[in-house]
Amino acid sequence: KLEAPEIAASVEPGHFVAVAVGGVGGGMLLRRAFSIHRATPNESIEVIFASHGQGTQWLVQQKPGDVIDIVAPLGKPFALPRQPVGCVLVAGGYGSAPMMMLASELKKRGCQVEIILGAATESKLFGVLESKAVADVVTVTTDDGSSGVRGLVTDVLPDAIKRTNAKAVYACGPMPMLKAVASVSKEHDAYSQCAVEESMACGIGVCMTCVLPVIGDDGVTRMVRSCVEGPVFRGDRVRWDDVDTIPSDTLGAPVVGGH
Amino acid sequence: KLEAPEIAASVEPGHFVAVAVGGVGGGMLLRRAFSIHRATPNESIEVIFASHGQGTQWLVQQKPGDVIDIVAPLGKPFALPRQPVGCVLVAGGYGSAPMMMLASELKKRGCQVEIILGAATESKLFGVLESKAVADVVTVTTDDGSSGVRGLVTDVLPDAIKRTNAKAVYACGPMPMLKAVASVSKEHDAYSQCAVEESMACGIGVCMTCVLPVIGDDGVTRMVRSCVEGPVFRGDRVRWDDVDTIPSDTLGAPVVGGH
Amino acid sequence: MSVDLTTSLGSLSLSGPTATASGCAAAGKELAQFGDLRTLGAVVTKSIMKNARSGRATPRMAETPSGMLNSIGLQGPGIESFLEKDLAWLRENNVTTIVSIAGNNVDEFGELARILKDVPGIGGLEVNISCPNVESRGQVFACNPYSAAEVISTVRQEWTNESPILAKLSPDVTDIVEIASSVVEAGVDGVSMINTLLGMVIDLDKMKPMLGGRTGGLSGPAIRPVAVRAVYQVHAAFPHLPILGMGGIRTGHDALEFIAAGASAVSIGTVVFGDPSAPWRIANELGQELATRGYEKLTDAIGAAHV
Amino acid sequence: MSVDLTTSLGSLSLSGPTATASGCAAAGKELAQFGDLRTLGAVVTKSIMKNARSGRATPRMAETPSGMLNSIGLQGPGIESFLEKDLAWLRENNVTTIVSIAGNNVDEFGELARILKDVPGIGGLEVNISCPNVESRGQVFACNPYSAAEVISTVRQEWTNESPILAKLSPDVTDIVEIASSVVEAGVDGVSMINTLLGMVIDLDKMKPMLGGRTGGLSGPAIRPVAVRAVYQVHAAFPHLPILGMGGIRTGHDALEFIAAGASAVSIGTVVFGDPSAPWRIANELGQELATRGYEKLTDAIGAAHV
Ligand SMILES: Cc1cc2nc3c(=O)[nH]c(=O)nc-3n(C[C@H](O)[C@H](O)[C@H](O)COP(=O)(O)OP(=O)(O)OC[C@H]3O[C@@H](n4cnc5c(N)ncnc54)[C@H](O)[C@@H]3O)c2cc1C
Ligand SMILES: Cc1cc2nc3c(=O)[nH]c(=O)nc-3n(C[C@H](O)[C@H](O)[C@H](O)COP(=O)(O)OP(=O)(O)OC[C@H]3O[C@@H](n4cnc5c(N)ncnc54)[C@H](O)[C@@H]3O)c2cc1C
Ligand SMILES: Cc1cc2nc3c(=O)[nH]c(=O)nc-3n(C[C@H](O)[C@H](O)[C@H](O)COP(=O)(O)O)c2cc1C
Ligand SMILES: Cc1cc2nc3c(=O)[nH]c(=O)nc-3n(C[C@H](O)[C@H](O)[C@H](O)COP(=O)(O)O)c2cc1C
Ligand code: FES
Ligand code: FES
Repeated sequence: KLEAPEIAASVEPGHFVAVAVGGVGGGMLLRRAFSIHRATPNESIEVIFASHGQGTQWLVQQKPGDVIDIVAPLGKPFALPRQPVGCVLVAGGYGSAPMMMLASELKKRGCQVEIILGAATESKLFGVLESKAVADVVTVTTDDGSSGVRGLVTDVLPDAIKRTNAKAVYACGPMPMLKAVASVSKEHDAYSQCAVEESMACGIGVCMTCVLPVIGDDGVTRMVRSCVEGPVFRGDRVRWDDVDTIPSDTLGAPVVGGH
Repeated sequence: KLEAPEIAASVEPGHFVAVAVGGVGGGMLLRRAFSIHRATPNESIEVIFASHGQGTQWLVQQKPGDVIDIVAPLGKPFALPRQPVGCVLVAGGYGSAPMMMLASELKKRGCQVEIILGAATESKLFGVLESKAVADVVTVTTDDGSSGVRGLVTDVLPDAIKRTNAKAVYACGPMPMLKAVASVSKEHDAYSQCAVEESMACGIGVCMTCVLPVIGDDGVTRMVRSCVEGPVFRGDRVRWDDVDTIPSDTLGAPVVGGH
Repeated sequence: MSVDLTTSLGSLSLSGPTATASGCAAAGKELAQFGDLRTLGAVVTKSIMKNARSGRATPRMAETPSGMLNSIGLQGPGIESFLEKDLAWLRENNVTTIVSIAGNNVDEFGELARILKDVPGIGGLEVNISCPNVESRGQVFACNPYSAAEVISTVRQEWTNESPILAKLSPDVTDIVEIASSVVEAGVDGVSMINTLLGMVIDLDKMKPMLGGRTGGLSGPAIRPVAVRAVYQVHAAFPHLPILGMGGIRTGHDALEFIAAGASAVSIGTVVFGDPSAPWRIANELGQELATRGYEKLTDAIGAAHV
Repeated sequence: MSVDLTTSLGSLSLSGPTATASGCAAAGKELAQFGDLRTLGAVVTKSIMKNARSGRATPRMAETPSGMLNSIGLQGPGIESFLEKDLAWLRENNVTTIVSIAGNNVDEFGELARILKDVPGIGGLEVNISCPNVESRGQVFACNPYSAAEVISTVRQEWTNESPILAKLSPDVTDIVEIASSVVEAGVDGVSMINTLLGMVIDLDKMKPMLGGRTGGLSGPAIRPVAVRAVYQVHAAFPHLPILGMGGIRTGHDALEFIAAGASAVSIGTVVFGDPSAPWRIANELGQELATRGYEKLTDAIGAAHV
């Protein structure tokens, strides 16, 4: 929970925050990106994070009251429907972080909202109770069946889409999940909005590290920056199978050296 | 104040401690050296330090209860006289750190002990009260006269030596002070023991960064490691004027490249 | 007493001592929200090539101790789009702009110079010769005195206006003074140094190099001592050659090290990723560092650590 | 399941994967209080020269971001005293010892090899060619393929016993594979890499280079990506050439990066200054890193990041 009055006011679901780690003179130069979980205007913003490597381990050690250096809000938030249509929100692991804010935003607009939370196992699930508070229906899946339905979020997604006659599916989580959600949504003629997670050096659009192949309105594939043109992308526009490659038909491919 | 039961037991006056700074994954690789101020066997050791650069600034920020990684005791301590002779202890700034321990050690042996504490200004004086508790006489000097006698420690040293008919003078502080103390002592036929402060990479004798020109028993000048063969040296053996140079008559001089 | 921080790179005068580093500020626009670009010495744009270029596959970066590795692969829109969109924006906003160019072969550098020479709003050219020469088995131009000189003399011939040509040097050479002298002979107006060091990080879970491009360029404070050394050596050899210094500058203190080593101005690169306002902050800190040391003008401190 | 961490450098078999780095452990004695030297792969001694040598003026070090700069200047007692005191002690204590030698010219290297070849208790020779050749304007042997080869072939001729000769390579070159191949042709048994990078820190209060030697060698985690890249390149070019890898190794994870890049064993240098028990700790951590990845023998992981 980070106190940041000015910033909180302007946060929308899908925005992320870039957090400096390691302290001054520390060996870590780059900020860590986290989806904004909750923003209380004129007060604070909250994130949910998993202790992963050096930076998040440092964050875990910080005590309440310690000052944290952040840049936010960053990125393009989720696009919201104009009509009060049915929506399904799909989250994998800490991918649930932005979903509660999104859900209540959608409810405000009169949308019917279902949330699907998936994880490898129960301990990796985040925000189940919170979800139940905001969504009409919440379905939980775990790979090992330790909680909810045994299986993947995409196993239960089709029914959810049908139940809500969803026009929009929102997803945040690991790439394979996003890919699956995007295709399932397409099959059911629902727009999908996927928040991707590419490693980022700057988070503000100046370094070009966070790119992935995305098809533009002109049908041309470009390596697009997920920090400023994302992290939320239309699921039908991302070339999921080609992530971490340069598709040969990408503008400016093939590559020749240089850095 | 550092809790270090095992270490404290074996500490002698003049020993130093090497403290890791910046935390794991931090950008600072090298330990910081501090004279051991007080050692309470089976309990703790204490140091006095001035906030100087990045490392000491980090140390200042540590809270009671935080775990600090140290290596100690290191270095050669002050050599103590066998007879109960008169002794004068001269300290500049935080150079007073090891002096109280030394003073009480000397008192135990029945020596008469005078302490001279000098600094640029009052705020840079350390341990005046503590000194008065252990020493027979304490004289304070400051360059600006803000406390005690206006002037340098060496202005009052001769009288102190005469008063105590001192056979041994112990000094800890900046190089110029050590140099002056060494020569004054020599004029008054007193042995001087000077604790030098050379920047150290390893503190354990393996890297050769902490050297200064010292004359050996064989009359030959060598570049000697102050971390293991010091930090305490006989004042009449250090070539004070040649510190930070390689005197041409040093064993192995002159230098040709390489690192 | 406030210090005069104006400086110059050959015929280009700079209103401030700090510039962005090529590839670390795109074409400036994204940084505008963090400060007034007109108060910077210059914006040095991401190296632009003749044609659009997709760059290398991801992952493109790895964090390293006090540094980072990148293998962007010169992703960019190509010169035409750059002129229409990026340079136009910079010109409209009166930003002092140094355009960085890169080519796959000597001719491409020449073409780019020809295209750019009559374009208004260009304060100077930074020729990024620290990229592979496709026509000599991908050897980096800047790693060979002859190729380096060839590129510069070709650009020199095309470049018919008096704004300075800077050669961007690579530290991955046995003798950087040799490279510097070859570009000086080829008629360069100044040098930018240093570019990144070739490095690699291995992903031990995938058991292969972490970056899509396998190797990448090491930047950040980790390489600062190498950069300061390089600037010092080149300034010692060519005391009158303007140097735009860079490599791990994080504070005004760091910046002054480069100035004292012989740089006339500095570029801030990797540190911008962690602190987007760094170019402005560092300029202020540099002013304070100079003031506490009794300098009235930054230019008096250039090369001060020599003698 | 405990992993087999034994390895070898040519004909020299090592009981552990970690060695000390030359100049970072003196002649081992001082480290003995922090662990059993016999359990280390080897102690690589501080480069010894023919005659006693005072080294450079102080200050000899400067801390840098995630690294340090040193200009010790090869201070040492000379070969005679080294044999009597240091090597004798190592032999008595049954420590696997790799003796590092350095010379001011080619002949001195040859002399040292001749003196050492019949001395018992030497597991191998590390030839530190990363030092200046007094007879060619102080150019570092390792920065010139011909001088590098000249030193190695001279040592090779003198070295009439089968323990391995390792050439210590400098990263301050345009093409480290070129240097590696020149020493391979000269008959080296393996290479140690990397030595320090030439760097400088400026003391802004004295307004001159901080180190007595002006420039110094950059070491520590800051340079690790450069070292891993160099090891990877040389292993790719010479898959069967034994490599003793080093450069900023702080953890078992770091060590495994070097092994995966192609090193058969690693040396721990600068990190020892902050953690004297590092050579032992890192060996343990390396065992765990290998175990979690399903390796039974360290030797199976050598070069694993290639392909
Ligand atoms: C837009 C966005 C939103 C995110 N939201 C969350 C969230 O809400 N909760 C959460 O726990 N994590 C989130 N992540 C992932 C989070 O950024 C990484 O877990 C974190 O950076 C790991 O840092 P580290 O120092 O612990 O790991 P290290 O391995 O030490 O990091 C080394 C470098 O790699 C980068 N990196 C490592 N893992 C990732 C990753 N998975 N994604 C991106 N960069 C990575 C780091 O930023 C750093 O630059 C998000 C990432 C992005 C891009
Ligand atoms: C034997 C010995 C005893 C000491 N006792 C004390 C003491 O009791 N109280 C105290 O306040 N200080 C003492 N010092 C000095 C203390 O070690 C330095 O003040 C401290 O290292 C500064 O670290 P920093 O990170 O703040 O400065 P930085 O400038 O960030 O340090 C950078 C590097 O330079 C070295 N360095 C910087 N200044 C000094 C210095 N004056 N002496 C040696 N190395 C230096 C540091 O160790 C570090 O490796 C002692 C030094 C030595 C060698
Ligand atoms: C992500 C990234 C991209 C870069 N792209 C370029 C480039 O396109 N052209 C160029 O000349 N240098 C490029 N550089 C090198 C920087 O301009 C700079 O020379 C180098 O990073 C050292 O400075 P620093 O340590 O302050 O980053 C790039 C550096 C980084 C980190
Ligand atoms: C203080 C110091 C002294 C060194 N002395 C030598 C030496 O005498 N001979 C040598 O071959 N390398 C020497 N080196 C280089 C190291 O052996 C090693 O190659 C380099 O420091 C990189 O490893 P590291 O980052 O683990 O220290 C020295 C390094 C340091 C820091
Ligand atoms: S992270 Fe730098 S451009 Fe996206
Ligand atoms: S500090 Fe390393 S030898 Fe003294």
